[in-house]
Amino acid sequence: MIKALFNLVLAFFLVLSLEGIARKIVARVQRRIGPPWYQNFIDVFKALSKHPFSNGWVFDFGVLMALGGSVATAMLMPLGSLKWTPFPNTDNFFVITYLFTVGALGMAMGMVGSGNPWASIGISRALTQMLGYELPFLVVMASVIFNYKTASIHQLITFQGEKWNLFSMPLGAIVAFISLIGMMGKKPFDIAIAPAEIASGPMVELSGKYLGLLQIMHDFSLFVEISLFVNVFLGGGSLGWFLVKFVTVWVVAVLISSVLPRFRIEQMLKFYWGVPLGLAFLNALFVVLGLTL
Amino acid sequence: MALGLLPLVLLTLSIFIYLVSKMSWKMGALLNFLAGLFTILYVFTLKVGTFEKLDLFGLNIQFEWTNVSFYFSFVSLLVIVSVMLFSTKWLETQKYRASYNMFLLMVTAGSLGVFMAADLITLYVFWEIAVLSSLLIVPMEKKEARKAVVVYAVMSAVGTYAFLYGTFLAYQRYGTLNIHGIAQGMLNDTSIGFKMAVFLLLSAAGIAKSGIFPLHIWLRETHGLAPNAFSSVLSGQFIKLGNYIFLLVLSVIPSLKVFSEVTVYSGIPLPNYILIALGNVSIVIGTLMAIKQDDMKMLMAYSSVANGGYILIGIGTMDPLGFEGGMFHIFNHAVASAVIFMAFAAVIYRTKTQKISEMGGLIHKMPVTFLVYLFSIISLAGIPPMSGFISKWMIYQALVRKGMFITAFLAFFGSIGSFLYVFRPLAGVFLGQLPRKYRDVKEAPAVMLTPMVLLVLISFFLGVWPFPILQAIEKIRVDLDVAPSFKISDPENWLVKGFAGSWNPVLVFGLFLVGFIVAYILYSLFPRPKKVDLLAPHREEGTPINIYTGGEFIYNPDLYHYNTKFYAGFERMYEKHPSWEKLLKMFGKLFHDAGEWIHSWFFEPSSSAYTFWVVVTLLLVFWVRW
Amino acid sequence: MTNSMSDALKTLEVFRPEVEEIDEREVKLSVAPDRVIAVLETLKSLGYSHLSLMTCIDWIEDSQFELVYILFSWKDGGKFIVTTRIDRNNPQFVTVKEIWPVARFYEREIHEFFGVKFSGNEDMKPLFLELWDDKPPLRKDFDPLEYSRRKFPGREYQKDVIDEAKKIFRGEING
Amino acid sequence: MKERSIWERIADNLRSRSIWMLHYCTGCGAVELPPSMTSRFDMERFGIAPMATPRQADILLITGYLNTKTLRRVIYTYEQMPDPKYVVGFGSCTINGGIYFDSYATVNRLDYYIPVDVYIAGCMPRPEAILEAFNYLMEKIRKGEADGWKRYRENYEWYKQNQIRSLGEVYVHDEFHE
Repeated sequence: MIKALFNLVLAFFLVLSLEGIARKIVARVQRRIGPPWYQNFIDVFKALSKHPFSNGWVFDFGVLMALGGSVATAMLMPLGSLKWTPFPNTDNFFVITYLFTVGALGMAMGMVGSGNPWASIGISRALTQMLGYELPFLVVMASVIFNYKTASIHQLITFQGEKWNLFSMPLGAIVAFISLIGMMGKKPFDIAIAPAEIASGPMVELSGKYLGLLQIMHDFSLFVEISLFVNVFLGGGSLGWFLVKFVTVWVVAVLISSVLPRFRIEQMLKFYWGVPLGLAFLNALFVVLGLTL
Repeated sequence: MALGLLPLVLLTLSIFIYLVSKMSWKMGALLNFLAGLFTILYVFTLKVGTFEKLDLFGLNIQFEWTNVSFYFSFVSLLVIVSVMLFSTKWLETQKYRASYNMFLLMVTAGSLGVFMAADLITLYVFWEIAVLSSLLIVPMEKKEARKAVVVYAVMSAVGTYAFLYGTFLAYQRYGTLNIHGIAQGMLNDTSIGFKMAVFLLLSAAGIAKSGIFPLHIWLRETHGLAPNAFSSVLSGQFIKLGNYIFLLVLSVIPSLKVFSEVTVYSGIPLPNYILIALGNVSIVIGTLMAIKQDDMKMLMAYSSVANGGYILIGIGTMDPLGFEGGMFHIFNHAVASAVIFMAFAAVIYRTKTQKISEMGGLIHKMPVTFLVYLFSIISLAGIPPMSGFISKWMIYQALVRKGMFITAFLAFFGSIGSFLYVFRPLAGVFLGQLPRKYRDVKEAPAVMLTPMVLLVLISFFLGVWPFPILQAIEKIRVDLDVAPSFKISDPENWLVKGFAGSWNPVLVFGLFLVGFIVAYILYSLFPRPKKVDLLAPHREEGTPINIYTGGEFIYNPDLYHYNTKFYAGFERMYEKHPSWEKLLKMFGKLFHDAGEWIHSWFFEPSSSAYTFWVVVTLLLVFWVRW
Repeated sequence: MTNSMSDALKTLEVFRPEVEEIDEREVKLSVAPDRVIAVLETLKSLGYSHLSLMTCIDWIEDSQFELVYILFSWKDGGKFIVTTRIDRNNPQFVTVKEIWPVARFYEREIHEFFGVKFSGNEDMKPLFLELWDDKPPLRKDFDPLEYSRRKFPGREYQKDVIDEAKKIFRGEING
Repeated sequence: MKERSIWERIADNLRSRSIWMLHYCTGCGAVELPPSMTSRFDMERFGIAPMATPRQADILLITGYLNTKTLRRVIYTYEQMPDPKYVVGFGSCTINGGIYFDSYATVNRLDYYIPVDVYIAGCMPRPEAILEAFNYLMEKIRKGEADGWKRYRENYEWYKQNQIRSLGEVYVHDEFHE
């Protein structure tokens, strides 16, 4: 259980500071100074310290369920090796992805419960987006699981002892990275939280501490998504190596997302169900024929 | 009381209940419920393996009570008993109350008979009882339901008569009607073609009943227009009849051994593969059509199509995990869709409309119905704390383990699509702004809520501690020796094991609770929120809605609720989709016109031409004298 | 004056308008109040179909309101400004809503800002001003400064800042 | 100025370092905001970021003259903002009515209706003045002097009575929104 709590603490501090660094990177890309790296900590605690409005018990229940779901998923996530796996017999891939959707559904219900049509439009976009990026990712993961005959993450890590999945299944890694950007809701795919079009979508009625709690929930979900990608495709190694890989994946994603404009829903779906899905099936074909590098 | 008498007693009881309901329908409904309760308790006492032979009007009926029949009767009785309790209060909205009670009991008797039948003819007889009584209940409430019942009758007729034809084929070749006898005969039969024909003909009844691809058209209108409580039985219990046929055909007749020489891909024989392909197509159709429906009951009808596809895929793989996943999904789908339809019935009982676009914000008035609906869609969509996830997890494990990537892809598409279409009524009907005309809607009566809450609690309990039902299914799997050596559930250390890793449902639920508590602690640490009253425009006129409206004053809540065309972005992508219904309607039109042409040929207006044709036909008949 | 506009003038001779040519394609016709509708209809039939503006001018000295109709023709680009004078104390006039539907809003605005009543156009609800409780604001005898001081309290300055600003501007004292 | 508890002081420090600005431009001064956000002046380095909804925002910028229609919407938005909120008045129109001092529709003094923490003089201040004002506001928040929202809550009646006096009624039915 201590490892699980360590997971939470690490997730909170690591991802918040990484987001501060991301804002710095984006600022540097736009040739301006940008906020200090600890800016997100200040934002979260400032938001938590304000006197909020609550739109009814569903609104509160939804926020609690969202945070509960993503905290539970973060506690399940192994960090790079068996030594750092909180619950070795329950870190099945499908359990993690579907427990992750508990958070998403809780947030969706809470935000629509706020009664604001902006939020419903944002949530309908977010669910459509989930349909978009989730399918190529699951097909690639199915081929990885079929290849190594196991779905438990820490066993997948040990199988990648000498060669990372990134090199043995390059197609799968590329598709997984593209859907990772969609999962994180970074720039090209932040249709659901578009501040200009739908007044920051689902977060339109979030004031004070709800905004802070949702920000923490977003951090835990970022932590889960990126560590899932790092565990499955970039092999294992000690905790230090895991953090290095985590940061590099995050920086690459931020660089890509800082220069791309926002997609529309159809464009996003056509994009995800076009090339990435094709590559995913191609990768599955290679795996079935045993052609992994 | 002997095993065979149970369905017959229920049938006579239904006549008696008809008379009682004539006097007072409340008494009739109560009696109905008690009869159901008695049956479900009696089913527990029956010993597995008792064989019973009865001859009734010269037809010898054979019953056999196996683990499979226990499991299926328990599932369907659970749904029917809760609907009977539900309709004790709900029936006041109906006109034909007495016949509703009678036919509901007949449906129970029929399905019990089907699950207990040892030979195909008794199965067919009780199958007809169940189908005919449901045919009579469906058109009871709405006028348009009459046309829908015709489509339903045709579709199930296609299925049942193909089944009957398959039975006679098997009887003519193997000399016996007993299921195990046929299975033995098929084992040592050599001609693949004949075995395949019998297999597909028998499974046609399953395809028709559980709404798999070619025969899935009737589901939308029948579920949409049937009396609300009965559509819960229709989707919760009637689909199980179809699934029983699949089980019968796929595993009671051991399809792996029977068709071992025509294996297509990773150990799955050709007929199974055909059925799985049909299951895939029905998942895609069910999900895509459900996402764009505006009528909430039709939406759930299409979700039954999709979940029927899931069950078929689960059982079709004949892989221990897939088989057990499919069987568990039968239970989950039955409970979840029964509760969802009952929740819709409660909503319609209060708001008198089925269209999502006309409703909204009902959570302020019907919170318990909202919670019941929320937990059942969590189970239907397959999300961890509820039991729906375990069955889907097993099916995914089997599909990925066998390397069937197309089916796995479609299964993932179905499960994520199910998030979308179960969320649409949640957001459109329960959340958002309450329209003016539903200002004084009250919560559904308590009698209606108790069955829903009970079913949700059962599903919740099984989600956290699935081992009782997993052991029951494991007993079935060992009976039908589908890879009996493989252990899936071991309750000692709370693990559900699969090929590719295991997981611990109690731990996952515990973690979710810990997460919830951590969230609540964080929530209560910080300043208390100021309550925003979403019902302000309803309380006193002239106060604008107090949510962010771009600085404008909005006084009319009806304008400010987003529920029509909820997934507009996604629906636009498949606007002009090929419709299977239009194809069949075109065929129907073709036959209609041909008949019209021949009809006009004979029935001339002039009497002379009419007599001429009569004479010609008579001559022809005598000349041939076959 | 383009020749098409001059023949239009010839047809309008019967109404004896005072013609005043403002620009090469712009002519002002001031007409007696009872002949305005006829002039407008003939001009519309001659192609001057676009009522681009309808407004009112307050001549407080000779206590009259001047109603101005600006018609524009898309065919030859000519612009006729038809004006008429009505009494200021009891401003009454006929609506042109039937000829140009858009006039309904113009008349509503004129009613709100000048107080002119238009018979035949009954929805005289306030269009721009919300909860207005004073004289129609665009009348010359309405003093906006006084109204502004009464309705929207301003900031009291100890010393007279404005004339000090003038001095700075004139450079008498350095700012 | 009452003594603030340790939590209050920490919270004020946090609030000063990350101000979220409501993207609701009421007048001609809003055109000065984009240049102060982009790379030359870069407001974000002080932690100031534009937010789309009043629920998430800390400061409300009144960037120009306020006529009666906009004032109603500004008051309504101000009341939708969560509590420690601040108002910054841009330009002379909010101070004393500016060039519209004698108009029948324009407000002459903003802080009769909502409490204003910082005024920026100038007939539309340039980005340097805006950043200077924001830093001054951050300093006031840190010292705890920026208590406009407390004043609004304490003498709420006085503000309401002023609003009714000038606007007649804050919420108004107009035919275009039924």
